[in-house]
Amino acid sequence: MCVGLSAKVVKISNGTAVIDAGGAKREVSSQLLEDLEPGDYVMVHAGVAIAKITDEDDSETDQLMEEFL
Amino acid sequence: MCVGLSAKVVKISNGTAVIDAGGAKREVSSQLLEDLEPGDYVMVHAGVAIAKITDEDDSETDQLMEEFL
Amino acid sequence: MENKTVTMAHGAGGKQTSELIDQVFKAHFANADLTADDAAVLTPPVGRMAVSTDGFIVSPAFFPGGNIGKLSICGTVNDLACMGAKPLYLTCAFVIEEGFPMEKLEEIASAMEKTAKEAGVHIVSGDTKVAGKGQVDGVFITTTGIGEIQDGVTVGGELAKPGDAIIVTGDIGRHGCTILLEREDFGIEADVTSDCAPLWGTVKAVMDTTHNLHVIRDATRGGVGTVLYEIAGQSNVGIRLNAAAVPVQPEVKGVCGMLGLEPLYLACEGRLVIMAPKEEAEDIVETLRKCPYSAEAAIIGEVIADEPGRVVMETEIGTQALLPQPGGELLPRIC
Amino acid sequence: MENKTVTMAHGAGGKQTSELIDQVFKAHFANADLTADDAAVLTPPVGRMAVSTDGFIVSPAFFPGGNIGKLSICGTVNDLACMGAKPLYLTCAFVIEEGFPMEKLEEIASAMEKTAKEAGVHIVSGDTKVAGKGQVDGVFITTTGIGEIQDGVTVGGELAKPGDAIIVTGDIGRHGCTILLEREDFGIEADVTSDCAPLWGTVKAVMDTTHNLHVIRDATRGGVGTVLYEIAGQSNVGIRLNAAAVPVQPEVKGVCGMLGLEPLYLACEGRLVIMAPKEEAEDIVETLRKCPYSAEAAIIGEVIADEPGRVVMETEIGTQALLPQPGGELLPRIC
Amino acid sequence: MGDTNSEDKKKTAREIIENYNGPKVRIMEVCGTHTHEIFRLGIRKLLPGQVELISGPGCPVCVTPVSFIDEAIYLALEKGVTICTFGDLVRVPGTKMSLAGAREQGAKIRIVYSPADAEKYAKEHPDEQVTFLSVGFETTTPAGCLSVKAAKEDGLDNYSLLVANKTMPQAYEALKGSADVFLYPGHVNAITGTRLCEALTEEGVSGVVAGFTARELMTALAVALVKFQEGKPFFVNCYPRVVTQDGSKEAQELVDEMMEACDSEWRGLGMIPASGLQLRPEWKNFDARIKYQVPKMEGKPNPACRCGDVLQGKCKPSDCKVFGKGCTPQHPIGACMVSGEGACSAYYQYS
Amino acid sequence: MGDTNSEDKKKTAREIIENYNGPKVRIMEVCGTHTHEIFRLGIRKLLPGQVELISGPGCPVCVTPVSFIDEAIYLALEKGVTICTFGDLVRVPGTKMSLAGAREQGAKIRIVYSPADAEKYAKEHPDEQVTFLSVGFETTTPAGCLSVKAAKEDGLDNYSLLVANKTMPQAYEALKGSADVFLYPGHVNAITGTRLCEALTEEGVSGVVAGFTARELMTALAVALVKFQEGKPFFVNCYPRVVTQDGSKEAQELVDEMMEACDSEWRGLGMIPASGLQLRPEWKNFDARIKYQVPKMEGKPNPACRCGDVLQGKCKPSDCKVFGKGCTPQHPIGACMVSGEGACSAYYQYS
Ligand code: SF4
Ligand code: SF4
Ligand SMILES: [Mg+2]
Ligand SMILES: [Mg+2]
Ligand SMILES: [Mg+2]
Ligand SMILES: [Mg+2]
Ligand SMILES: [Mg+2]
Ligand SMILES: [Mg+2]
Ligand SMILES: [Mg+2]
Ligand SMILES: [Mg+2]
Ligand SMILES: [Mg+2]
Ligand SMILES: [Mg+2]
Repeated sequence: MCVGLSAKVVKISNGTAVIDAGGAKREVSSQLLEDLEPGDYVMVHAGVAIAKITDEDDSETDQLMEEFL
Repeated sequence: MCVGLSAKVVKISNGTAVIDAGGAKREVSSQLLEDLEPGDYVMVHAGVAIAKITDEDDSETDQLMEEFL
Repeated sequence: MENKTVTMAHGAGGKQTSELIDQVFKAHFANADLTADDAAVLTPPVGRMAVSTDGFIVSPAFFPGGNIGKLSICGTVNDLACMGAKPLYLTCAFVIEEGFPMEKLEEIASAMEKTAKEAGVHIVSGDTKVAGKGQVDGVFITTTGIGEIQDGVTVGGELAKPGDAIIVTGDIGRHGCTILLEREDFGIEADVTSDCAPLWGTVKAVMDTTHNLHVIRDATRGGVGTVLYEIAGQSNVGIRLNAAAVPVQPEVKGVCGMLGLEPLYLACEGRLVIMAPKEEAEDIVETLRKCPYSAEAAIIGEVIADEPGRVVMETEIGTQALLPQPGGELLPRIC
Repeated sequence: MENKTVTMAHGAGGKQTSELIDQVFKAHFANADLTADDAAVLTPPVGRMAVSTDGFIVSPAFFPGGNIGKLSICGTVNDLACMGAKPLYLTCAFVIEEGFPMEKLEEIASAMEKTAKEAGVHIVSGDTKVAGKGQVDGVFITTTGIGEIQDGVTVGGELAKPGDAIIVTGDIGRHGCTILLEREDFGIEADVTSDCAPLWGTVKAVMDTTHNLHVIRDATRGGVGTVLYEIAGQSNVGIRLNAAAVPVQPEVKGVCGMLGLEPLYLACEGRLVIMAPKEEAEDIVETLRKCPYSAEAAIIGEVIADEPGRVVMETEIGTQALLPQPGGELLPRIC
Repeated sequence: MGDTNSEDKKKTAREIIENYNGPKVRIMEVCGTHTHEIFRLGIRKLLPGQVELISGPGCPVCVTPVSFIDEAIYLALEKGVTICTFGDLVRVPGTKMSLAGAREQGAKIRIVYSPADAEKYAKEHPDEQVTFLSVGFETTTPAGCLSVKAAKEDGLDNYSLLVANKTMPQAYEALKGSADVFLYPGHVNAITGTRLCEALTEEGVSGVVAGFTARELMTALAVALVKFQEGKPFFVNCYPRVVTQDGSKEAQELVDEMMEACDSEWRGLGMIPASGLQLRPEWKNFDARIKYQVPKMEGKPNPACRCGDVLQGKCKPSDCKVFGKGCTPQHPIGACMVSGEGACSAYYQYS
Repeated sequence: MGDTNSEDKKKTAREIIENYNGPKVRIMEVCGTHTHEIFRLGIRKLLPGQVELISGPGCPVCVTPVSFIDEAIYLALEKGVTICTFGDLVRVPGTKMSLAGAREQGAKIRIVYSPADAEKYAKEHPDEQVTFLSVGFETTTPAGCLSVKAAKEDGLDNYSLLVANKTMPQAYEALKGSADVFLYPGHVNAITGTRLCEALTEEGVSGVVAGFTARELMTALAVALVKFQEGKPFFVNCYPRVVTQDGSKEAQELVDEMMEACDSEWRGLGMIPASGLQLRPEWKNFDARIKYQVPKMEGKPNPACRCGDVLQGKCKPSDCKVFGKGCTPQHPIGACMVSGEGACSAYYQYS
C-alpha cells in the first residue's frame, strides 16, 4: 500500500515544498516535517512529504547487509 | 407575419383538438373556438386554432372575383 | 459480449479493445479483405479510383427507416456511386461514448453488415475510440470508401449542360423530416420514414441504360435545393425547376407547412439528382422506376443557359421566381 | 473568415459550409488531387495498396509538441508506413463543436498542411460536420490513408521470429505523458512534449538499409507494452525485454513514479517498434540514429521461442518476471 | 384549384394587375408573410410602373428591437434560463451577439413550435427555469397567454414570458401617410375583425384584407387596384373564409384579461405609445422582466443598418450600403435580413 | 546501484534466500506494494520449498468493503456529488456497479493525486459539492486530514470526506497466527515508528520493516530468514533511511486531533473493533456520511469471490473458482483483482 516516491526538495515556502523527481516537479505539503531545506530528500505519498530520508537511493542497505548477513 | 396553416380537425377533447395537414397530425389548443367538430377546417397558428374556416382551400375567392372584378 | 455497455477500457487499446473488435465488429464485418493490422492490404482498383469520406453524427442514432450504421454505409457508397464508381472497399472509424449500450452497438454493426452486403462493398479496416461520458453524444461514425470508376461514363457537378433534363429519383426530404420529428420535440405525429438507401445498384442500372449522363449527385445535407444551386454554380448554368413536379410525400408537406420549412432544403439519404440530355430522360426514368429505391422517379426541371448560377421556379400564377438560396441552419419559423 | 467561431450554419451544407471549406480547408490543403466533389478521382497505387483509418479525439486538442491536426496526419501516415507503404492519399473528416474558435481551426488545418507535406501525402477529400454545443468536445478528426506498398518488403504483426532483435526508435511514453499532464489536473510540472511525428521517412530509410524486416509497428494507444503483447500473440512467440535498455526520459519516469504508472503503457505517437533478424539490428539502429525522429533508437530485447504470447523482463535482481498484461484505462494509483 | 372556370378567373386577376393604367398608387403590404409570398410568386415583376409595393413593418422579428435580444441573452447567459423561442428569432443580431451566438457559449436555446410546448417543457423539467420569448402581433399573443394560463393551472414556478407582443392599430396610425392602400394582414384580422379597418376608411385610409394563397393574394391586389381607380376610400375583406367583422371574441377577451397596453419600441418606427402589451400585475410572477429583474438594456443596432427606413418604406433594401455585401442572410446585420419575411431578406433571396 | 561492492552484497542476499534450508517459515507481506514488487521482481521463483510467502491485507483497495463503494455511488448518483478519488478505487466492484459504471451513467468522478487537489477543486468550483474518498492506512490518513484543515481555513462548505481509513495494529492482532514473520509495511512505519512492532516481539511475533527497492526488499527477506533460523522472536528495521523508532509525531498528532477510532469492516477479516477512523464531532461538517445522511449500506460482494480468504492467507487466488475465468483484471469480480497490488491481480498478471 501507499506508493512512496523519494524526491529532492527544491523549494520551501510556508507549509509547502516543491519536490523534484527526475525533473517532474510538484508542490506537496511539508506540514508534517519541520526544518526541511532545499536539497533534502523526502519520501512523498499522496501529496504529502511523510518522511525525511538520508539519501534518495538505498545505499544505506549496505550497512544492514554488513550488520546482519 | 404569422404563418397560418389550414388543417382539418380530426379529434376534439376538452380544449384541445388534433388537427391533420396532409397526414401530419398535432395537438393544438381549441380554446379560442367554440363548437369545433371533427371534420371542421381551422386556421392554426403557433399551436392554436385561431379561426374556423369554411373550406380548406380558397374556392370562396371565386365569389369575390365575381363580385368585384 | 460480457459488458452491457461500452467502457473507457474498451478504448484503451488493450485486451478489451480487442474483445470489442472481435465480438462486435469482426463478427459482423468479416470478409477476406478485413484486417486487424495497422492497415489493410488490398488489390487496387483498375483504371481510375474514386475516394470519398463522410462523418455521421446523426442524433438520434436510431430513427424510423434506419440507424447511423446503415446511414454511414449508404452515405459513402452513394458518394462513390455519384462518381460512377463501383464501391469496392470501405473503412469505418467509431467514436463511442462511454456507457453506450452494447446491444445498440451490435444493432448498428448489424445494419452496416447488411447494407455493405447489399452495396457489394467490403469493410476492410476500422478504428474504435471511446470518449468520456459527455465528450461525445452517443456514437459517431466516419466511413471512407474506395471505388472503381466504370469505364465510359464521366459525370461531375461541372458537366451540366443547357438542355439537360433534371431527374429526381423519388420523393424528397423524408430523411430530414424524419430526423426533425425525432429530434426536436415539436409534438407532430406523421408517418414518415427515412429514405436512407444504398444506391450503387440504381446508378449501375442507369449507367447500363445510357452512358450519356452529365451529373449524378446524392441530395444529402441541404437537400435537393442545395444540390441544384451547387451544380448551377459549378457548371455555370441556370436551372428551371417545375415546382409542381417535385415529388413530396403529403405528410412531409404537412410537416413543412406547420414548421414553415421548404421541402427542397430537407436532407435525403437515398435520393439522386441526375442531369442528362433531354432525349435520354424518358429512358432513365423508366429504368429508375424499376429499381427498388426509385419507383417515384420524376423529371423536375431542366438546365438552361439563362440565369447562370440560379434556380428559377415556375409559380402557381405562371410567373418565374428564384428559389431562395440555401441558407444556414434549418430553423422552424412562425412568421 | 468573417466568423470568429464555427456555427451550426457552417455545418448545414449551404453557402457557409462552402465558405468554411474554401477559406480554411482548401486554403491549406490545396493540391492537384483535392476535390470539392462527392469523391476524389485518383490514379490507383501500383502493386498492392494499403488502407488505414483512425479517429482522433485527443483532449486537449492542443498540447506541447503538436495538436490534433498534426496527430491526425501522423497517426494514419504511420499506420501506412508500418505496412511498408508509401503514403499517397489521405482523406479527413471533421466533427466540430458549435462555437469552436475559427482561429484554432486554422491552426489545426495549418499543422495538417505542414505534416502532410513532410510526409509527402496528398489530402484528397474531406468532410465537415458541425455538432451542437455539448454534442462533441471541441473537434474530432478522422483520417483515412491510402498507400503504395513498396516492393520487396513484407512486414506484419504475425511475422516476428525467434532470434529477432527488438528495436524501439526513441524514448517512449512522451505523448501519453504530455496528454496526461495537460488533461488531468495533477499539478505536476514537467518539461515533456509529445513525440508526435510522421515516420514514413524513417521507415523508408530503414527499408533502404535492409529488406530483411519482420515487424514494424507504431506504438500508439497502449504504448510499447501493448504492441509487444499484440505481436507476441499474433506471431505466437515470446518476447524478452531488457527493461534497463528501454529509453525513457527522466521526466517521464518521474511523472510515472508520482502517479504509479508504467511508461511501457504510455502512448507514443512518433515511435516505432521494429523486429528484424539480430544480424540486421546494428545497421538498422545506425540508420535510425541518423533520422530526425529516431536519434535515440535502441535495441530493447529479442524475440524468443519460449513463453509464447508473453513478454518477460529481466529484473534488477537477475530474475525474470512477466510484464503485466495491458489493462484497461490508465488510472493513476496511490497504492 | 383546377376547374377551368376558376382558372379563367385567376387570369383575370393577373390581367387586371398587369394592365392597370390608373393613377400612381402605393400599396403597403403590412404583413411579412405577404411580403414573402409576393416575392415568392414573382408578383413585383408583373406590376406596371405606377404601382409601387412597399414592405411594411409586419414581420414581428423585424420590428423587435435589438434590446429585446439583449434581454433574452441576459436571461440565458447570466441567469442560466432555458430560452424557448420560435426559430425566427435565433439568428437576429443583438448588440453583441445573436441567440445562436449565445448558444455557442453554452446558453440553452430551444426552438419550439408553440408557447404551449415551452410550458410543457417547463413542466417536464422542474429543475430548469424556462422563459418563452413572446413576440408577435394579435395573431400570436393569445398563444402566449394560453401558455401562462396553463402554467398557472399546472402550478409551475419555473415558467415565464419575456413579452414583446405588439398591436397593429397604432402602427396603422403611424404609417397613415406612407401608402395609399394597405394590404391588411389576414391573420391579424382573423383575431381583431375588420371594424377598425372599416373605421380607417372614414379617415381616408383605404385597404383590403388579403389571404395567403396565390389566388387570394392576386385577387386582393386586383380588387385594391379596381377600387382605387374608383377614387374614394374603400375597404374590402378579401379573406372572408377566415376573417369576420367581429374577429375572435374569445381571443380578444383572453388577451384583455391577461395583458394591458404599454408603450413599445418598434425597430424603425421608434417608440409608439400604447402599441405594446405586457402582462397585467396579477400575472407578474410569469413576467420574466420582473422575475429576474432584467436590467434596462440600451440595444445598439449596427449603425450601418437602415432597417428602420426600410420598415417605414423610406428606402429600399438595396439602398442600404451593406445590402448583399456585409449583410446577407448568412451574415445578417439587421433584423430585416434574418427572417424569410424581412424585406431585405426577401429582396436578397428573390432578386 | 552500480559499484562492485554492493553488487556483491546483493548477490549475497539472493544467495541467502535461494539457499535457505532452515525450518519451514511463513512470511506475510502485509503491504500491497510489497506484494506487487515481490511479483514484479519474480522473487517467489527464488524461494525454496520451505519458505511460503503469504499476501496479507495491506492493500487499502482490497480491504475496503463493498458497502463503501456503494456509499460513494450513492453520493455521486443520488446526491449529485462530485467524487474525487485515487485511481485505484475506480474499478472496484460495488454491489451493483463500480465507480466507472456510475461515471457511465453520468456521475462525476475525478481522479486526483492527492486529497489536497480535491480540496483545491472544491475551492475552485463553489457550485459543486465535492467528496474525497478517504481510504488508506496510517501513511495516507494525514493527507486527508490536511485537506479538511485546508477546507476549514478556506471556509469551504462544499468539501467533505467519505472516510474508510484504517489502522494496522488491530490487524496485526487479528492475523497473529497466520504467519511466522511479518514483512512490515515501511511507509506505515514511517508514520507510526517501530515501537509497536518491537512490542509485538514480546508477544512472540517476529518481523522486519522492509523498504521498496529491489535491494531493500531482498535484504529484508534475507535478514528475516537469517534471524528466523536463530529461533527466537525478532524485530529488525531494514528501512532505516525512512523509518525511525518514533515515526512522525506531527502526523500522529494531526490524526489524533482530527480523528477518533471506530469499529471498521475489513473485507475478508470482517469487523475489527477500533480498527478504523472517523472524523471527530468537531469536524462533522466535513463528514460526508453525516452531511448527506448516507443511509446504511449492506454491501453484497459477489458470492463466488474468495477475497476474504485470500486476504487472510487461507487460500491462494488460484483456489478461487472464478480466478482467471470470470474474474480477470479486465472484469474484476473482487477487489483483490482490481488493484495492481491485489493478490489476485498480482497472481494473474505475473504468472
Ligand atoms: S440590408 Fe441589412 S443592414 Fe441594410 S437595412 Fe437591411 S437588414 Fe439592415
Ligand atoms: S479471483 Fe476474483 S473473485 Fe476470486 S478471490 Fe480473487 S478477486 Fe475475488
Ligand atoms: Mg463523401
Ligand atoms: Mg456524402
Ligand atoms: Mg454527396
Ligand atoms: Mg486504429
Ligand atoms: Mg417522434
Ligand atoms: Mg489506422
Ligand atoms: Mg493508428
Ligand atoms: Mg498503428
Ligand atoms: Mg461530405
Ligand atoms: Mg499542465
